Amino acid sequence: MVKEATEKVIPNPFVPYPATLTSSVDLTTDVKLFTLELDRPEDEFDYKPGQFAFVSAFGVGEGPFGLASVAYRKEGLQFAVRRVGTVTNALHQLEPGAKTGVRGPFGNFFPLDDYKGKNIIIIGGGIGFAPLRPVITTILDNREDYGEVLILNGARSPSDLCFASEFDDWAKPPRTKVELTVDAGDDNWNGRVALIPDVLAELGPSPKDAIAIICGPPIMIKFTLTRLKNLGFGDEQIVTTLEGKMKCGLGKCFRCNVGEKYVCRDGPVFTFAEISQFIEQF
Amino acid sequence: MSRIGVFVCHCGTNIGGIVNVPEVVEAAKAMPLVAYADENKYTCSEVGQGSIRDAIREQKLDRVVVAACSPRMHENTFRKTVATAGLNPYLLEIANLREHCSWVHSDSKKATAKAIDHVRMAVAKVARHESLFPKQVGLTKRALVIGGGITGIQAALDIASAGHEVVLVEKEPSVGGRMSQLDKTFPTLDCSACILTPKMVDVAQHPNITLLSYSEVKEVRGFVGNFEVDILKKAKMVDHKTCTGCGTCWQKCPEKVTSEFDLGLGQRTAIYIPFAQAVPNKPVIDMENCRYQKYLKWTQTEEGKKPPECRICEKLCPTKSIAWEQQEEIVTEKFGALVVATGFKTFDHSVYGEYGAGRYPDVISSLQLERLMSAAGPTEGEVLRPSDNTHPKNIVFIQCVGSRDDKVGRPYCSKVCCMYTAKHAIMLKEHDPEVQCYVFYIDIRAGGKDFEEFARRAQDESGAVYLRGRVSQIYQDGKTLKVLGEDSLIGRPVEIDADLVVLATGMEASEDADRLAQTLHISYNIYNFLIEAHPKLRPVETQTDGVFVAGAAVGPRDIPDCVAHGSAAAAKVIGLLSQDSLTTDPLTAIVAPMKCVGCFACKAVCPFNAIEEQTTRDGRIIASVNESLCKGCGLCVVACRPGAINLRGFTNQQLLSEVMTLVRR
Amino acid sequence: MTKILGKTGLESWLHNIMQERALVAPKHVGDLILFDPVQSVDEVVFDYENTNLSPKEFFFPRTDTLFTTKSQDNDVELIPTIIDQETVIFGIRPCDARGIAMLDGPYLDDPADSLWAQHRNKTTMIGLSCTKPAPQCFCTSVGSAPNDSSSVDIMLTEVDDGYAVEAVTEKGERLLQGVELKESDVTLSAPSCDTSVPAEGIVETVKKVFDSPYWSRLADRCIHCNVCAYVCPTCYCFDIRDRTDKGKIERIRTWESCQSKGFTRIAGGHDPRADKGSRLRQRFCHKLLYFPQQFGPLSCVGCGRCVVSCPVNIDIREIISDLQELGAKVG
Amino acid sequence: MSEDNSPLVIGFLCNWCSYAGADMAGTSRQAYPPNIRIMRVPCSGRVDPLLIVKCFEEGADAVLVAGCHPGDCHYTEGNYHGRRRFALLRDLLDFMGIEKERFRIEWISASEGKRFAKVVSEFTDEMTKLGPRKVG
Amino acid sequence: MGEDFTQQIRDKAKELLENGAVECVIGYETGSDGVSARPAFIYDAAEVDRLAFDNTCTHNLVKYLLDKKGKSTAVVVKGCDSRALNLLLSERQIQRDKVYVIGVVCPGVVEWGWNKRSEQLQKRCNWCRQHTPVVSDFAVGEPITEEPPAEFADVAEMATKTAEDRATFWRDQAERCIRCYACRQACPGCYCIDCFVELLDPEWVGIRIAPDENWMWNTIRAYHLGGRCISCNECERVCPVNIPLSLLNRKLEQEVLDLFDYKAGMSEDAPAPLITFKKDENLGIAE
Repeated sequence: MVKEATEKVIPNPFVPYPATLTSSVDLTTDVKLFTLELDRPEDEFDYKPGQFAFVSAFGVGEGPFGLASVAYRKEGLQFAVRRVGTVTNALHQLEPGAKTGVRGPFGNFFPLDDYKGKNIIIIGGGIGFAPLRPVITTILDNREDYGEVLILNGARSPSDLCFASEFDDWAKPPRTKVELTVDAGDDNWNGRVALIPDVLAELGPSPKDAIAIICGPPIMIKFTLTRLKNLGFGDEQIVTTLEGKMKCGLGKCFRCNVGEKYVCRDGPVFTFAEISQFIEQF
Repeated sequence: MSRIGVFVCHCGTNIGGIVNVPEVVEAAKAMPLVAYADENKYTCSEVGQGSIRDAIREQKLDRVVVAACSPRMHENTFRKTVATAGLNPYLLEIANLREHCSWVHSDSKKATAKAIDHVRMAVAKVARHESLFPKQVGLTKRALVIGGGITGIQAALDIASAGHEVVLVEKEPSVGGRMSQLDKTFPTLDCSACILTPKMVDVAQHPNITLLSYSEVKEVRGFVGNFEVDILKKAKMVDHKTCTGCGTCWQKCPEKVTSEFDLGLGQRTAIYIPFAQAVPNKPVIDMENCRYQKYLKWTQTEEGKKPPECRICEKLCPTKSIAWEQQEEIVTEKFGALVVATGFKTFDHSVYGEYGAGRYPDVISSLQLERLMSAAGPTEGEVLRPSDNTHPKNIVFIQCVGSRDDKVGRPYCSKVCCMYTAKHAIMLKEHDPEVQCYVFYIDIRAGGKDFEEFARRAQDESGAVYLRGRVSQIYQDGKTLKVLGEDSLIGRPVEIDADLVVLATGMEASEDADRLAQTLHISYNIYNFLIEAHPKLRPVETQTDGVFVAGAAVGPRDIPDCVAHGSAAAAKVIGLLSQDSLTTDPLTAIVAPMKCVGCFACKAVCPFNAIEEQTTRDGRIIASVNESLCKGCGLCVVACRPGAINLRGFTNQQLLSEVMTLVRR
Repeated sequence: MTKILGKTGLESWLHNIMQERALVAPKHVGDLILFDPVQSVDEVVFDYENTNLSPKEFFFPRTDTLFTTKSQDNDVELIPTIIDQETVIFGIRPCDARGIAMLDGPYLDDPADSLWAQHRNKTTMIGLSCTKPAPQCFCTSVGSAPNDSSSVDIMLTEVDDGYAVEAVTEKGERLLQGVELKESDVTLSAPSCDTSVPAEGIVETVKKVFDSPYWSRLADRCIHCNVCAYVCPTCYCFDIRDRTDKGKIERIRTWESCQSKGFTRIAGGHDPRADKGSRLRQRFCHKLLYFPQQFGPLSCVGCGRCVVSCPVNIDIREIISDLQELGAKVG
Repeated sequence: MSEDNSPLVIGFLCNWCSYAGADMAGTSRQAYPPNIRIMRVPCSGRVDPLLIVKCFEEGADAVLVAGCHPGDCHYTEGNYHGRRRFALLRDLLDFMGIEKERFRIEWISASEGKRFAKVVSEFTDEMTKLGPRKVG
Repeated sequence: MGEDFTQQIRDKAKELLENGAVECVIGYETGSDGVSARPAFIYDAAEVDRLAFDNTCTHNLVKYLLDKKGKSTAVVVKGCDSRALNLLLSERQIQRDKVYVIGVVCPGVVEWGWNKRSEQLQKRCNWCRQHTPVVSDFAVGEPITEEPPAEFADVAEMATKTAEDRATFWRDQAERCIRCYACRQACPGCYCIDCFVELLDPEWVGIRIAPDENWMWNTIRAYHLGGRCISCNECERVCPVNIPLSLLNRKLEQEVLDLFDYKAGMSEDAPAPLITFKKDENLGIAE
C-alpha cells in the first residue's frame, strides 16, 4: 500500500514577490536600468553575480533578466532591460512607483571566490554586459583579492555602450584596464572601431592564471571563444553565460535546455568545458 | 515611458452642455498610462493650447489626447500645439466628443459614457503612437501639361513664364483644341481665332516650352516631384526640324480627304496642317490616306490595282523634309508636376433617332455651325446648307442634345450650350437679316457675367423665337425639314419648316480620359470627367499629389473658366516647383522585412504602385514601401496575412488596442 | 483472493462518487472518446481501447491560471490559484497513469509546481487495465504492462461478472470505503502486448547518434503539427502569458509544443533550434535521453497515441528501431 | 450588451467620407442612439477582418463599417477591396452563427450626415430587436 | 492505379535523380503499419523502389515544397494537390523551374487511418472535380473528364439551421479545439513566417486554449484561406479532435464561386479574389 505524504501547502513558485519600481534610467536608446524594491520585508532575495530573476509587467507577462546589482550593497534589485518584445516594451512604459513583481533569484552564479588570485578578463557585448556589472562591482570592491583585471566592453555603436557613466570608476583602481570598442563609430567617438574578437586578439591577454568571463549575443560568444582558444585558454578557464528562451526559471518547461542541461537551473553560467559539446546547438 | 495627458474640452456648452466633462476627466485619470487630465473651456483657444503646452512641460507628458471636436477640424492645430511644446506632432490623438457625441445625443448619462469610451480608445491608441518624421525628397523642376487646348496653353504659358520648363503634349498635329474651331465667343463676340492664335504662337516661341504635338502620354511612374512619363511621339513623316512650313506639299498633295477639323464639312490633303493658323505650322502625313503609303502596302501583296507611287510632296519639298523612315517613338521625360487638360469632345447626336440619327445632312451640330460661320472654315464664313449650299432662312436650334438627358446617360448640364446658341442666333441674324431662328429649350441657363443680357439680346434684338419644349421628331419633306415639337408654355404642339436644324450637342469627356486617369491614379466619375480633390476647396488638385486637373476635362465649362482654371493649376504647379524639396506625409505603410513572405498581395492591391521588390541579404525577395508614393490607405496592411506591413498612425496594434480597450473596459 | 465489484455495483459506486466529487471518465464527444467530466453514469464509456487525448489535462490543464492580481489603490495583490475540487478519474489506463506519475519527476522536483501538486492531491485515479491492447500499444517495451497498477489509486480489471478491484493507495482505499465487494477466487491473467520495441539501451544509443543526419531526414516528413505533443501523456511543455479583462489580470499557463516554430526563439531573434531536424530531435532526445538522464525512465509510456495520430506516420517505435540499428553501425 | 441591455455597436468609419459624414450628422444635429463607438480609419479598405472578428469574439453585438461610395474612394480603390473582403467575411460569420444583420457595411459620403444618423438609428434599433448574441 | 502507377513513378523518379534533374523526389511510400501510405523523400536513385502509390495517398505533398525553396525537387501530386502548386506559384512561394511535377490522375482516395483502411472513398472525393492535375510535367494515368458543377450539400445543410444552432455548433467545435495548429501546419496555403495567432503584438488571439480564443483562431484560419483554399482537406484530416474544418473552407469556396466566379489554384495567373476587384459588382453589400 502506498502511503500518502501529509498534505502541506506548497507555495506557488510562479507567484512573484510584489515589488515597486523605484527608478528607471536610460542606459542607451533602448536599454533602461530598473531598480526594484521588494514590498514585503519577509521576502528573501539573496543573490550572487550571474544569477537572474523574472520581472513582471502585469498584464503582459514576465521575462528573465540578469541581475545587474550586487546583493551586499543593498541598493535594490537592478536589471538592465533592452526593449525587444512585448514584456520589455511594457516594462519600459513603467514609471517609478509602478507595481511589479520579481521571481528569483534563479540559476547558478560566477564562482568569484574560486577566481581569487587570478587575472580576470571580462568581455561583454551590448546588453550582454549587464550580468557582468555585478562581477565587476564585486571584484573592484575586493580589488586586492584578484590579479590583473581587463574589462572589454563592446557594442554596435557608442550610444549602445551600457554603463558608460561607470567606465571611469572601473578604470580607477590599479591593475585594472577598461577597453571599449564599437562596431561603428559616430562623430564624437575617438575610440576603437572593431569587433570584440578582433580587439581580444589585438590585446592578447595571457591565459596564465587567468579566467575569461564572456557575455553577449550568441554570435559574439562563438567567435570570442575561438579567439580565446587560440590564445591558449583552456576550456575550464572560459566562463560564459548563455541566453535561452525561458518561461519558468524552475527547470520545468524544458524550453531553455542545451542538451540535458537547463540554462535556467544548471546555468546560466557555464564553463566552456561544460557546453563545448552543445555549442553548435546553441 | 508613457505619460499621457488628456485634455477634455467643454467647447463652451457645445460639449459641456451634454457631456459631464468633470466626470470624463476623472475617468481619464484612472486610465492606464494617463499621468494628467484636465478640462478647458475652449481647448483650441490660445489659453487652452497654452494649458496643453504648460502641462506637457510641467507634467513631463510624452503623449497627448485632446477630447474635443472632430479631428478633421483641429488635428493640425493641436499637432502644432504639442510640437511647440517639444513633442513630436504625431504623439497626439483626438477623441471626438462634439460631432460624434454631444451634438447628436441628448441623454447626458449615456453621452458621458460614450465620451469616456472615446477617450479610453484615444488613450489606448496614443499609447502606441510613435514619433514620426516627414521625409524630404528632391524634385524635378519641370512640368508636363497634357492637352494643348486653351486650358493647357494657358497653364503652360503661366508655368513657363514663372521660369520653369514645360513640356506641352498635344495628341493632334496642332495645339488650339476646341477653341480653335470656334468662330466667335460669347458674350463679347470677339473672334476666337484672334484671341487664341497669339497664345498658340506664344507657346511655340516660349523658350521654356517644348511643344510635343501629335504625341500622347502612355505611362506615368513615380510620384510628386519625381514623375517619369513615357510619351509616345507619333510618326509625322516630316522632319519638323528642317521643314519651314512653306505649304508647297499640302497645296500640291493630290489626295483629298474629309477634314476632321471641319467636322466633315470640308476637305484636307493627306499631308496636311489641320487649319491655317496651326501651331506648329508644319504638316504631318496621314498614313492611312497617303498614296505612297498605299503603294507601299500594295507592293507587299500586289493584290488589286496598282496605286500610283506619288511621292509628290517629297519631290517638291524644298528642304527635303519628308522623312519616310520616321517611326513612332517613346520618349521618357522627368517632371515634378503634371497638369491634365485633356478637354472635351462633343456629344454624338446620332443616338437621337427623333433628330434623324445623323441621316439628314441639314441637321448639324453647333460645332459644325461654328465651322460654317468661321471665315477660315470650309465655306469661308458663309452659312450654307450642307445639302445644297443654299442660304438657310428658317433655322431651328434644339437645346440639350446629350445634356440633361438621363435617357442617353447624360443627366448633367453642359453649361455652355444656352449661351453659344444665343450667340448663333445673334450672329446669324447679323449675317443675314432674313434669317429667322427658333430655339427649343428646357431652361435657359445664363448665369455668368453679361450672360443673361446676351441671351435676352438673342430674343429681343435678333428676334429668335424661344420655345420651351422638346422636339419630338424631325423629318425631311422635300428640301425642308419638318420639326415637330411642343411649346409647353402654351401647351400646344408646334410644327416648323426648317431649312437648317442645329443641335446644341453637349460636352463629353474626351476619348481615353479614363485610361489616362487610371495611368495617373486619379479618379474620374461615371461620365469619365476627372474628379478634383475637393470640388470647392481643392478644385485643381487631385488625389495624386503633383497631378493637377484643369479645364473641361473636369466637367463642362466655358472659355473664361477654362483659362482661369488653367492659370489656377499653373499657380499650384509653380508653388510646388518653387520648393527645393518636398515633405512627405509620414503616415505611410512600412514593411517588417523579417515577417514578409514575399507573396506580394500588397503589391496587387496598392492603388499607387508604392510597393517595390527588394532582395534581402539572405536572398529573399520581399516587399518594401516607396514612402513617397504611399498615400497611407492601408489596403496592403489588410492584404498582408503574415502581418508584415503596418500603417504608421493606424497600426494593427493601435486599432486592436482601441477595440480591446473598448470591449474589455 | 480477488475482490469483485459487479457491473451494477460499479455504476452505483460511480454515481455516489459523483455526488461529492467531480467524476471524469471516458465519454463520447462527437466521434471521439475523451476524458471529460460526466454528470451521469450513462455517459461513461466502459468499452474503449483508449481515449483520443490523454488524461493529463486534469493535472496539467490546457489553460491554467497561475495567479490573479487584485489592484487596489496603488497596491497589487497576487492571489495564487487554489484547487478545491476533489476529482476522481475513472477508467484511466495503466500507461496514462504512469505518464502522470512520471511527470511528478519534473513537476514535484524542488521547487514543486504547486498547481500540479494540488491536482495530484485532489485527484484519485481509478485505473482500468487493458484486456485487449491495441496494435499501436507497446507499454511492455517501455517498462509497464497492460495491468500495471503502480501508478493508480485503485485498479479495476474486467472479469466475467464485473471488475476485480485492487486498492493501491490509501487514497484509493478511502474511496472504496463502504463499497461492497465480493470475494472471488478468479485469477487474473495478464494480457499480452504483441508489439515489441527494442527500447533497451536506447539512452546510450541516442547519445551516439545525436549528430546523425537521420534526424533531418526524418524531419523532412514532419510537418511540426504538434499533435504528438498534445496527445502525449508525458509531454509537458507550456507557455505563460498574461491576460487582462475588465481590469483583472491573470497569469495564464497553456500547453505548448517543442515542435512549434519559434519555441526557442529569443526576443532578439536568435533561435538555437530553428531547423526542423533539431526540433524533431529535441522531442525524441527529451523522451529517450534527457528525461531518463534526469529522472530515470524513458518519458514514453507506450500508449501509441502519437503513432495513431501522426498525420505523416512518424512512428516512435520505428524510430527506436532505426536508432538502434544506426547505433549498432556507429558501434 | 451593456448593463441596460442596449447593444454595443462598434463603428469603423473611413476618414474621408463616412467619418466626415458622421461629423456632418453632428454639425447638423441629427440625433441617433448613443450605443455606437466610433473608430477612425483612413479607408474602409484598412479595416482588417481580424478586427471585426475580434469585436465579435469579445462579445460586441454589432459592427458597422462605413466607407466612401464605390467610385468615390479617396484612395480610388480601397472600398472596392473592402467590399470583397466584407462580403466574404459576412457570409462566413453568418455561417458560424453571427447573423448577417450584425455586420453592416454602408457607403456614406461626407455630405450624408442625415443618412449616417438614419443608418445608425436603424441599425441600433434592429440590434435591440434582435437582442444580444445568444452564443458568446 | 496501384502497381502500374507505382512503377511509372519509380521509373520517372529514377530518371530524374540519375540525370541530376532534381535533388529529391517527394512521393509516397508504405507506412509503418504496412497498410497505408506516408510521404517519402527520395534523394538516391537506388532508393526509388520505396516509392509507392495507392488509394491511401492522401497527403498533399505540395506543402513540402515550402521546405525545399531554391532546390530542384520533384513532387508527386494528385489532382487536388496540384491546385496548390498554382496557388504557391501565384503567391511566389515556389519557382516553377525548380519543381518537377509528377501528376497522378487520381480516381479518389479512401478513408483510412493508421493500421486501418476501408475501401470507401473519402467524402471529399465524391464531390471532387479535379481528378486530373492542373499542373503536370509527367502525367501518370489517363486524364478523366471532369463533370460539372460543384455541389455544396453539406454547406446547404448547415444553412438550414438557425443562427443560434449554428453558433452553438461552432462553439462546440471551438471547445474541443486544442490549438495545436496542426490544421495550419498541414495546409499548403499556410506559410506565414509568423502566423497571426502566435503574434504577441498585436495579440490578435489571447493565450487561453478556450472557446473564445479557439473560435477566433478557427474563423480567421478559414478567412485567410478564403479564395485560396484548394480543397485538399489536409486540415481536417490532421485535426486530432475531428473539427469539421472543411465545412468552413467549403462555405468560403462556395461564396467565392458565387460572388467572384473563382476557384483557387486553377491557374497560376488568375488573381486571387481578395487581391483584385471589379468596379461594378453586386456583392449584396450596401446596395
